[in-house]
Amino acid sequence: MKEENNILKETVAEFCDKNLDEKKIESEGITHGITELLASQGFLGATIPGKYSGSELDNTSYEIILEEIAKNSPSVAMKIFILNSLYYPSVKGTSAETTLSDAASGKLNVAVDFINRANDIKENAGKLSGTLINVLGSDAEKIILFNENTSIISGPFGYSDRDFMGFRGIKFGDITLDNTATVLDSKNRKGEILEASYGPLSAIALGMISGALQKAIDYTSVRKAFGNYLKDFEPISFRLAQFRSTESVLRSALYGEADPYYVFNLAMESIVEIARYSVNAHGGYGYFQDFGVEKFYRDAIVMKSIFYGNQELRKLAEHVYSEKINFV
Amino acid sequence: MKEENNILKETVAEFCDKNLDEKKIESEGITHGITELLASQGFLGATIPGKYSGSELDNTSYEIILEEIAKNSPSVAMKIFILNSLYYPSVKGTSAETTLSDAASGKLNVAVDFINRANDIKENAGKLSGTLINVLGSDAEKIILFNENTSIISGPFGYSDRDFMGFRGIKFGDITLDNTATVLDSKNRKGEILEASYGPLSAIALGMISGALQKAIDYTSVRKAFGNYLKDFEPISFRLAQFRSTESVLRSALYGEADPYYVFNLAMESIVEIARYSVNAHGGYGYFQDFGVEKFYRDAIVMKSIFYGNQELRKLAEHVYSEKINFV
Amino acid sequence: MFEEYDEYRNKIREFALKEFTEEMAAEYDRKEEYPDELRKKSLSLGIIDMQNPAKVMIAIEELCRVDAGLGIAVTTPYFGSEVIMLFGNDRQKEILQDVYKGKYILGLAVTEPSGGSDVAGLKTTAMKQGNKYILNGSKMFITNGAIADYLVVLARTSEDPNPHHGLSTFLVNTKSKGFNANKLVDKLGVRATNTAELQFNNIELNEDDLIGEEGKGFYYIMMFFNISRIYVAAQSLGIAIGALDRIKSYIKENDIKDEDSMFRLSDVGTHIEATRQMTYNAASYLFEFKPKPELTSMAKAYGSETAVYAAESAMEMLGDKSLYEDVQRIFRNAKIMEIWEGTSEIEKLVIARYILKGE
Amino acid sequence: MFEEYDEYRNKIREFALKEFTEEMAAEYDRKEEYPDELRKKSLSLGIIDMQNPAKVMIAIEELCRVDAGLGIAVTTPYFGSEVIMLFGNDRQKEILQDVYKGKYILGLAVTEPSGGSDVAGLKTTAMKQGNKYILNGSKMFITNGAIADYLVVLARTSEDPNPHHGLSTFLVNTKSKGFNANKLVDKLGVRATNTAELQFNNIELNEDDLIGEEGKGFYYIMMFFNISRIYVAAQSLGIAIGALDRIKSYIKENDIKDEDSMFRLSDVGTHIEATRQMTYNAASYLFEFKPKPELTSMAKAYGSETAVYAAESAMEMLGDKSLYEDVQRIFRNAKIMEIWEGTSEIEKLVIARYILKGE
Repeated sequence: MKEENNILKETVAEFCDKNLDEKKIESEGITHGITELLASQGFLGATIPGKYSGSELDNTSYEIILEEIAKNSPSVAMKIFILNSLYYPSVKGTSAETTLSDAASGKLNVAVDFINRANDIKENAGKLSGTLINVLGSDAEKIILFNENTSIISGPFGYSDRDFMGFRGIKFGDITLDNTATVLDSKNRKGEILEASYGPLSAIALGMISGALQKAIDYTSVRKAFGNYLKDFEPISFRLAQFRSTESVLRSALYGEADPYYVFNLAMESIVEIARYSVNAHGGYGYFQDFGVEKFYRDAIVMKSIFYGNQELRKLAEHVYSEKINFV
Repeated sequence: MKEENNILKETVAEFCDKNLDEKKIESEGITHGITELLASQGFLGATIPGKYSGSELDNTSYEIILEEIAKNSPSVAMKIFILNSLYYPSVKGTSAETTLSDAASGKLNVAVDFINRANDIKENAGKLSGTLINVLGSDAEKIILFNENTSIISGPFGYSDRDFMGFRGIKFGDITLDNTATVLDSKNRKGEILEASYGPLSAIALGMISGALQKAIDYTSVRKAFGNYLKDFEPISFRLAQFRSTESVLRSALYGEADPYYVFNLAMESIVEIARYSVNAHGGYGYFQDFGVEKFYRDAIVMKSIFYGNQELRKLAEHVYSEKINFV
Repeated sequence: MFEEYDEYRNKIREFALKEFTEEMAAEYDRKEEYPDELRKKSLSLGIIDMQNPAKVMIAIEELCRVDAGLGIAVTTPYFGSEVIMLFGNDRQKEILQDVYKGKYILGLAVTEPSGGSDVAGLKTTAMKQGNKYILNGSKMFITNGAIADYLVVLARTSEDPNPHHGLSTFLVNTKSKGFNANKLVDKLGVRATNTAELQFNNIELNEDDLIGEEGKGFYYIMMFFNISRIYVAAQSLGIAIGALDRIKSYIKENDIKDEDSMFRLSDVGTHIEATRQMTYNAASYLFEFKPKPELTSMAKAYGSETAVYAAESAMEMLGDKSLYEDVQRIFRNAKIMEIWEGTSEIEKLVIARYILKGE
Repeated sequence: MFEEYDEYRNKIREFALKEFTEEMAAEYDRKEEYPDELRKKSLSLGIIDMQNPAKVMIAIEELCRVDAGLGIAVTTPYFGSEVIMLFGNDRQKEILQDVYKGKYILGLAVTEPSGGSDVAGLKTTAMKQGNKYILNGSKMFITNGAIADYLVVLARTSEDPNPHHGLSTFLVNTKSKGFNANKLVDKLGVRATNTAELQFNNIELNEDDLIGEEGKGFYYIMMFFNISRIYVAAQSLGIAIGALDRIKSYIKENDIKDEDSMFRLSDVGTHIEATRQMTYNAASYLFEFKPKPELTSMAKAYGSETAVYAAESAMEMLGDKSLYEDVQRIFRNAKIMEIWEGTSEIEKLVIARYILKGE
């Protein structure tokens, strides 16, 4: 990794250390204050053009930011990802492009309904009514909808919160629409947008793997059982060491020449197991929010549930076989 | 990967295609003719200095050669590895260094007893008697012994062959000693030599993973069952695609900036599963030598059995925890 | 020996389906509170029969199948009762009867902040002074800790070079002076159960608070764990079947046909069948007083992995739909199975020891 | 229902330990030859009792535990006999008696070069001409193919839109004109068994060579596989226990204490216990004529994975010592379990279908 990247990595790590209280974020959400801090550091609008108050960073820098922040708070990393990898490409070149200014400077809360389970949404001359189910970022003022077209809807909305399993820093719930929607694009760009996001998603996953694992390595270095450190027990330290191998290989591949498809796939195939075992290594303490490790397990399975299903695996298989497959 | 590396890769692949009959090697061994061909191409003495008829290649080139050859014949790759990564560093700077000339040009068959189960070997004024058990390359004329010192023993030896589970191209058996041994070094260099070999070993493992997987992908692309191609069955193509992800990430890490320790570890943790499933994807045919896939499964487990045990995992854990661990 | 209970099993299943509504399960999960009215209702309906371990096991399985948080809450007020049943004096057994009647809630306090699975290394003391024992120390992760009326407490009563000796069990009234319980919150799952950290500050215990003989506590507790582990296996089995129920409904309702889902379904089902066979087989030895601890440990270790595997599979197969209440709650509940009543690490060492002993 | 056979089990174990010496196992593995003298010896000692499937299963398990190559060689000359037993005519049953007496070797020919697990897609035909059936086609991977005296052959006797219809089973004498067997060599494992590719070129079959009714062959064979799969589960169980035996010896002889080995030992032992419970449970339904095919499939699929896992674990735990004869042979033998008698892929689809059918 280049010197400048290492400096960025350290800067982000230091910022997290000082400013992100991950436990507070888990229980109280990402406050406006945190969002503004992220913006003032240039992390929030990492890839957004300078003319819209973004930092216009390259992909590697963006991924470094996501990874480092996800080590501390996957929720915050996900918020940055939603703006840069989902919202930004959705509004790019459209009439809503100018909203990026407020979004990148932390004044406007945006979301993208990529889960996209609209419940009887009716469209009448650009006017949408009905309920959007399970929107990650349901307290946003601008939400991108991937329906047949790509649309933007404007709030403020009435929304109802759900208890959410993962990424608890971000509001999650249903939105009742009674508003004007603007069609931004005549085709649904969800597919291509998600495809371009495998790198950034892998960076978040890698950060989560790294964060969970580091907690387990730290804990097993100081905690004793039966008169020995936990790390002195081979089944524990061997397993954590093997996970660190996976983490390290993934990182080298992500910032190296590997196909992001493949990196994402291996990250998704390892993340839950690593997070789960990192919880286990903490014994009973791992089960409590206070130790900051169980959130990685929750966030990991939510990430898989949202971003990695049958469709992604079909795409992966077709990528590997270099042809369209008629699955049975 | 650089252009020159890609050219080398293609050259080696072409060479294998034309000259290595992997089935014949499995049943008849690596003949003198093959060894000479490897030497004439400069593959045999890949890293050995030019003054000893070697090619003096850099590490990346060496690993590319190992990987490409292992895709076809892990035995041949192992033979090159034994010369370059075990024999060469053992004789380097010693009186036996000049043997490299003949070794790199294919005239002298060398081996290293890294399994090292000497059976009542007695030393009397540099004269060794007794039996070396399980020597990979038991038909060699020069064998390095890692006992308390690093020694070289000279043949030709009387040796008895064993049926060997893996790397069948290389002779495997016991050697009865009644000969003069020369002490090359006053300390056993086995540890540091093996440590330096994690990269090259990973390259062989990667080639094996790649070779097995490619056979499975090819087979499932053309073979039909129940009226569909095997690849049309998700559990088959998904799994193979996931293995290709692992392969691809490992390759990027090996030739990138990753710690070879970690690459080797992940390769060892995946190789048997990938080789096993590649056999399975061939149905009944996979169980027969003729399809060229079961050898990867045999070679994979042998590689793990020889190079990846409790000691390596302890080293890995200490590497991760950056300290000496008092294992329970 | 379990087939005769089919009718009882159906009764439990009906109770769970009727009482453990999604609203109630979600509410107690959110509030992280103990559902005391469910405990009373289950008693009044005769759901719990602590005299018959086979029935207890079936109840645990069927209740946890619907919701593990509520299921464990309903079956856990008796936690530790086997120790009293087997070794207690008359007064203690009377208290136990009151537990069974619903008057009191019981708990077991073994684990300590520094200890985890290392029972013999515990630091709580109950040293004798005259005809009293003075209890001092602290306990961690104690189920029912902040709601129990009585606790079975393991403490050191004498220093002995062998750390397994010198431990004793007591029945401690939580109204005693010097008792303090601090409810632990923000658990990942089983949030309808109560978990607490306890402090004992010079609690005075009488001689008849001692359960069984002084110095035998370690062995009593190990014997208890041999029994309670089978109940954890049953919890795991129930959770895993519950996850499979959701996967099946999802497949049927959405007419899922892809082979990847079929394979996952098959793997989950096979793991459950293996867990079921191992659990009931181990239980049949245990409940006939011919325990084979290695079989119990196998059932517990394997079963807890199965619960987690089934729950994670449900999450992944349902995709974003899993984010709705019930599946994600199953996921959060399952994890504790690998942790309590002996982590899987401990089980595996026990199992290895037995395998090496066998011929 | 299996405990009464403890004595029989001991007898088998003694036979295997005495006869399956390392020298003999290694020799037949190397030569890739069928050990006919062992077959005769096993018959003379009454090792095989095809009338009693429970005993067959125990024999398979205990013989494969010592060496799967020889164990399968000894128990496979009867392969396909259930088809004759259940559906054969008197002449066929007489031949079967001669098989049991050791005069003949039997085999079953279902799989085809293009077919693999797709039984209904087979291409071999036995079309009727007058009062003869004319057998044409080829078969692949046929156990005993080149040494059998008689083969139970599945062939298409009529074209039917439903590919499951129109198939019939025949008892074919391998001395028939037009029969050709090509022994397949260089197998990974179970090299003491004979495997062949067969050609049928206009073999004339009489009407009394037909087994059972014309057109019901597919169902006979599926019924047979429901039985034979449990025997594969028993092979797997035996192989896995054999691998565990070697791990245990290695640990004891070398005084291995590291916890990583203990964990691996525990995991292998737990998987074996799960396989044992599932296999015997499925067998108890099957042998009482209340088959539960999903339980058999689970036992087969899970068992084969366990055999491979145990064998690989033995290789890895013994490290370079595993390169000696017996452990590496176990490793090579184990793999076939996941392939023959229905690959694990097929089993899993069967299992999924049953799980979705259940309530």
